[in-house]
Amino acid sequence: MIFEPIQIEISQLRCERDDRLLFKNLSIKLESGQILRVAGPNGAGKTTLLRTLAGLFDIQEGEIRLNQQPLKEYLERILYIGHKPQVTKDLTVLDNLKFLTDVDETALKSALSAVGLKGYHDSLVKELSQGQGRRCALARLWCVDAPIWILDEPYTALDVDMVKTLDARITEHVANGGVCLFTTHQPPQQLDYQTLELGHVD
Amino acid sequence: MIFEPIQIEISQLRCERDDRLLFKNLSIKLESGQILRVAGPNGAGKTTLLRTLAGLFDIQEGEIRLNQQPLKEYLERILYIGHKPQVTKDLTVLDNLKFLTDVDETALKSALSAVGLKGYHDSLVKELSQGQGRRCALARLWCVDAPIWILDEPYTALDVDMVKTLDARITEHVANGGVCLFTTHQPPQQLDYQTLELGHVD
Amino acid sequence: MGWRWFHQWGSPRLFYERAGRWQLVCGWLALILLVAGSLWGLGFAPVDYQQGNSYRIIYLHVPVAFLAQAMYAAMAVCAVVLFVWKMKLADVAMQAIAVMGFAFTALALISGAVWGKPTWGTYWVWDARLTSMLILAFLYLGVIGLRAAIQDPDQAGKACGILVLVGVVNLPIIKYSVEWWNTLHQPASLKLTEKPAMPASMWVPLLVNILGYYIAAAYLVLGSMRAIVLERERRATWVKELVGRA
Amino acid sequence: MSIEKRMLARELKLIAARPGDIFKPMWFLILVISMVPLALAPDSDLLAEIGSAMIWVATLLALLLNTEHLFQSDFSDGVLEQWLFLDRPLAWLVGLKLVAHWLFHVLPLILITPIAGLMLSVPTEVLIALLITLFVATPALTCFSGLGAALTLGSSRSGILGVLVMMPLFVPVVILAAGVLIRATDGSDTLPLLALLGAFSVVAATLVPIAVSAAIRLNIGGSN
Amino acid sequence: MSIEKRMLARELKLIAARPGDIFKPMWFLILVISMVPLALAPDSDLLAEIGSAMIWVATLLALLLNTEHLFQSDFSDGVLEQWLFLDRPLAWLVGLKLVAHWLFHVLPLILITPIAGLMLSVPTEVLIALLITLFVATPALTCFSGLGAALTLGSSRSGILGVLVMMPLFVPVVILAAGVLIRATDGSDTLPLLALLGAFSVVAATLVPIAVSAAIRLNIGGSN
Amino acid sequence: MLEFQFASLAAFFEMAPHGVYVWPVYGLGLLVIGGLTWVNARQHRQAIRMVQRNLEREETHES
Ligand code: HEM
Ligand SMILES: Nc1ncnc2c1ncn2[C@@H]1O[C@H](COP(=O)(O)OP(=O)(O)OP(=O)(O)O)[C@@H](O)[C@H]1O
Ligand SMILES: Nc1ncnc2c1ncn2[C@@H]1O[C@H](COP(=O)(O)OP(=O)(O)OP(=O)(O)O)[C@@H](O)[C@H]1O
Ligand SMILES: [Mg+2]
Ligand SMILES: [Mg+2]
Repeated sequence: MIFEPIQIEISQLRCERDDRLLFKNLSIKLESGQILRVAGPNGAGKTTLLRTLAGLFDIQEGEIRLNQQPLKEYLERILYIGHKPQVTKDLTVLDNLKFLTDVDETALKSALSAVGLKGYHDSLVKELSQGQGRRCALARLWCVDAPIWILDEPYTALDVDMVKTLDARITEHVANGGVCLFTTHQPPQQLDYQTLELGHVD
Repeated sequence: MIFEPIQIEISQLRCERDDRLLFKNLSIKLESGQILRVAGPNGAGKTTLLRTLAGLFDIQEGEIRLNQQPLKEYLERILYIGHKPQVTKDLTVLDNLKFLTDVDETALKSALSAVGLKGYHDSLVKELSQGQGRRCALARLWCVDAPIWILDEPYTALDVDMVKTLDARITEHVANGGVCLFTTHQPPQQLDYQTLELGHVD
Repeated sequence: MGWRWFHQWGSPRLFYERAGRWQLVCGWLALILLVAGSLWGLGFAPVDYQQGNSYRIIYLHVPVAFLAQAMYAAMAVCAVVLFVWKMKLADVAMQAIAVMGFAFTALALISGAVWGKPTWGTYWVWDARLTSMLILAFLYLGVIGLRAAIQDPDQAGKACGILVLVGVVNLPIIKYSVEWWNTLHQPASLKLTEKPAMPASMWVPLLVNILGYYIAAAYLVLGSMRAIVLERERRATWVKELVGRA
Repeated sequence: MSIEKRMLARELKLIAARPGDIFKPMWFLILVISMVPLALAPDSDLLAEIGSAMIWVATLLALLLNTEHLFQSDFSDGVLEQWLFLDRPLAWLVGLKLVAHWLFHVLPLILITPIAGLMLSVPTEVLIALLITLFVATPALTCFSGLGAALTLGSSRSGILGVLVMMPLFVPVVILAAGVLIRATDGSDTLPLLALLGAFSVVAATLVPIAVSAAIRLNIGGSN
Repeated sequence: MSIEKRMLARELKLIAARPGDIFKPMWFLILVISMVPLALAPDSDLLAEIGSAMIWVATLLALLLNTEHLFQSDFSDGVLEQWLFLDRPLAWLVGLKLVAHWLFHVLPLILITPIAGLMLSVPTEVLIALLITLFVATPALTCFSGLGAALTLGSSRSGILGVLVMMPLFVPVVILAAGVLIRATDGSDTLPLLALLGAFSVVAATLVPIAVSAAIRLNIGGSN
Repeated sequence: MLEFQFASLAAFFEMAPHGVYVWPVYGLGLLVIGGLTWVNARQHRQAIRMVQRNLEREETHES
């Protein structure tokens, strides 16, 4: 599907945690079709920034607007996948997806085969390996149609093949008019992205 | 410090999980100064193999010997760092290290500055970012003198600088006569290692 | 011959085949004994002069109560075999016995409680024997619950083994202390009094039924074990061949 | 499927995956109840006298302990924060979760109390009153303990904060319930007290989910 | 520093980091005890009669519930598996942990019981007997509930399963303690029973850590 | 010794005055043993069906 045009405007964002200034005067504009990689050393505030953008962390100073509207009104257009597993260990792979997405089972199954979990839909998540668990969480990228993706270290624990698959999916998503923000410490080769460097406040 | 010569001998190891054959007829020999990278796609059994070598997972078939002795006798010579955080969230960085290592505070502090957590020794681990938490767990590599290192995806969540630091430390360790086994999905550039590919059983 | 025979029982395939035959024998034998014993007890044994016809519950209650205790002991034996000889089949037996044992314990409790209504006028009193039976039921429940909570069968088996062993060491202490507790208070309530010696016409059918219930328990345990073995060995070639042939 | 249905379906699947979850509080109740005569005396008159009160306290405990971690695993798995992206108000989702919890976890607990009553030889009419009070009071208790659970989400091993906040709220419920039981023993009219209890439950069920959702939001904001 | 000292130091630091951990069981005890008169009639004769038994049961529960997660967070953080690499037998480390737990978490609980006793107007001499029985019996209780905690480590939401599994094993302890309390009320000799209780504790303290360490090993083997 | 103790079959089923206690207990006993037999059989059937399904899946995989 093709998304309507989106505009994300971050202006003069500033954040402190534990008395450490993480960023200030942060202003960016993002539009449909763009990919933004948030980079920076450990503890620079990447996760904090992404969570702020997803509405999970309160804005301390500054403003975030989506299509000129305040963020709060747009939360259901956001797909956020963070550090945490985002899946319930005691449920099967399929049941996990069923709860968080509103598509039918065939779509879910095709999403699962896209992430290489084909024969696993009946396995409990706790019986999966680390990377397989991440794949299960990422499967939502194949079956939810939120235009704004916010992915915190999506490549963690993924093998080379899966990294490629994910890159392809992100490319497809922004080609459809979506936006993608992500962090990672290994610059992906296949993507065409802008970079925002954090961690250089004085 | 320089370690005594070590020899790890794995013979005819075989493992099944959940009725899936992970590996069989696995035989390797490792000696002081060698680095082994266990590679393979998600779910191949890398973690399972490393945990078996660390004595955390029971050998189903085959044998593992350290200097001709059964593994159980050598556990205190092993330093294992796995998927899990290996740190207690409610304790400070320093207190976490103090419990698992037996060195004095100055050594601990220098280990902490080696991993870039200099000003953080009094922070609670739960107040750290993902990568900083990993750094805290890895700090033990700088202050424990176990000859055998078993590291499961040590590069996860680390930034580029820290990856370099870690590589340097591993090189130093094997130069001193240690052995290092690790897994990762991103082949490290700075290391001189052998690779064991899992995930190709018939 | 002895050891070889023992080890052959340890092989799942041989067990599955042999147990099938044994199960059949046990099933029919139990059926005959139970029908005979129960009819005898219900219709032909003389009426108890004190309790009237309500005493006929004894032909179910007592065998089942015996079994409830015996099966816990059997489970403990299995736990020892599991830890000493690492015999997987012992774990299978433990799993089967836990469920059957709980069923029989519940049956003993319920039949006793129902019997209590006409004899004591109440379903439940905190009598020593009743109390320790209740605790036995909880012990069984613990084993069943623990197994259900752990995914991996091997791991669950070992955890249950530890629990059963700790439980069986405690069981005599529990029984003793409950008895002591009961006498300590000298409750006004009734107790299972020492019965006068039964005439043979009463105890012979009881004996028949006791035998019948024991064999029925063997039948049930073997049946359950066969199913569990099949489930656990579902990837083994012998199971595939067996099913493929069928 | 609507979110409401998916939520219910998920709850059912969780129960199917861990059937123990339903039985554990019941089992706990019966165990605690059978400890009472062991610690006291097997004297059925004394037991009958204190029986209904014991059952009330034990049920309260079982409920509290079962609700204490209501949101914990979803929180630490990061599933709870996904609720914020669903197009329903958080308070509504929380309300649903509480209703599902009451249905699948509290109701079975209530239904087992007659057996506990039998064990302590509680007279039948008191037992019936007990059942009714539990029906009427548990919605309030569930809501409040859910609030306790939400408040303590952030602290890794939940401290006392949530629990301290909840304690005064349980007192009126327990007192009212005790009043009903005493009147039932006397044979006098229990309706006014039950109505009060019911009103308490209704108010709790409408207002507490809002507080719970605020508490959840708060804790999500502090986590990474 | 030796491992023993480090273990103790860590325990102290954990307490300093989460002081709530110490107060939670105490609070629980007081809550349960204050619910009893509320749920019952405020008739002080009856209360005094059942008081010491109630306190025993409530303390037992508080201890059980507090010990239930003894190893949980260390297990899921992966710290527990590091114990296997220390050059001490696991059973010894487990024993240490249990001792530390008793000292820092069970002892405060015991010391609060006199207040609970005052609330239920338990006579002083019975209160003293109560304190002594708790001192003598809690080591056994701690060990067994530690075993419950260890056995259920592997199952992700085990809830109170460990408690449920272990509770029947506490019957002898509860009964013996009740015996001591009754004799203390009568004024007769309590020493033989206390000796029995003590023996039970000693045996438990020497043997149970081995079972606990086996259970821990088992569960580490199954995790990733 | 083997003498039927009741005047009629009706009296046997009434078992005055304790039929209401005795018969349900025996009924429950029958139910438990029968039920367990049924549960075992079902578990056995299910295990076989699972193996069959796996076999079929393997065959389709190979071809
Ligand atoms: C819930 C209630 C009851 C329970 C849990 C219970 C439990 C038991 C147990 C465990 C035994 C076997 C004792 C042994 O191993 O020596 C037993 C035997 C027996 N029970 Fe019950 N019982 C209950 C109620 C009753 C009642 C109400 C009666 C009759 C008034 C009764 C009569 C007997 C008799 C006659 C025996 C055989 C005694 C012997 O062989 O020593 N029981 N019961
Ligand atoms: N607790 C478990 N119970 C049952 N099966 C498991 C469990 N953990 C892992 N497995 C299975 O064992 C296989 C190997 O898992 P393992 O964690 O060793 O993989 P891995 O090579 O480390 O993968 P990754 O790259 O994703 O970390 C997987 O197929 C997984 O499904
Ligand atoms: N829960 C918290 N409480 C207080 N401070 C925190 C908390 N979480 C993170 N911080 C601090 O905020 C800073 C930024 O953390 P954040 O998680 O955003 O970093 P990051 O850029 O994502 O790092 P990484 O690459 O390691 O994931 C860190 O310095 C950390 O110490
Ligand atoms: Mg981060
Ligand atoms: Mg892995």
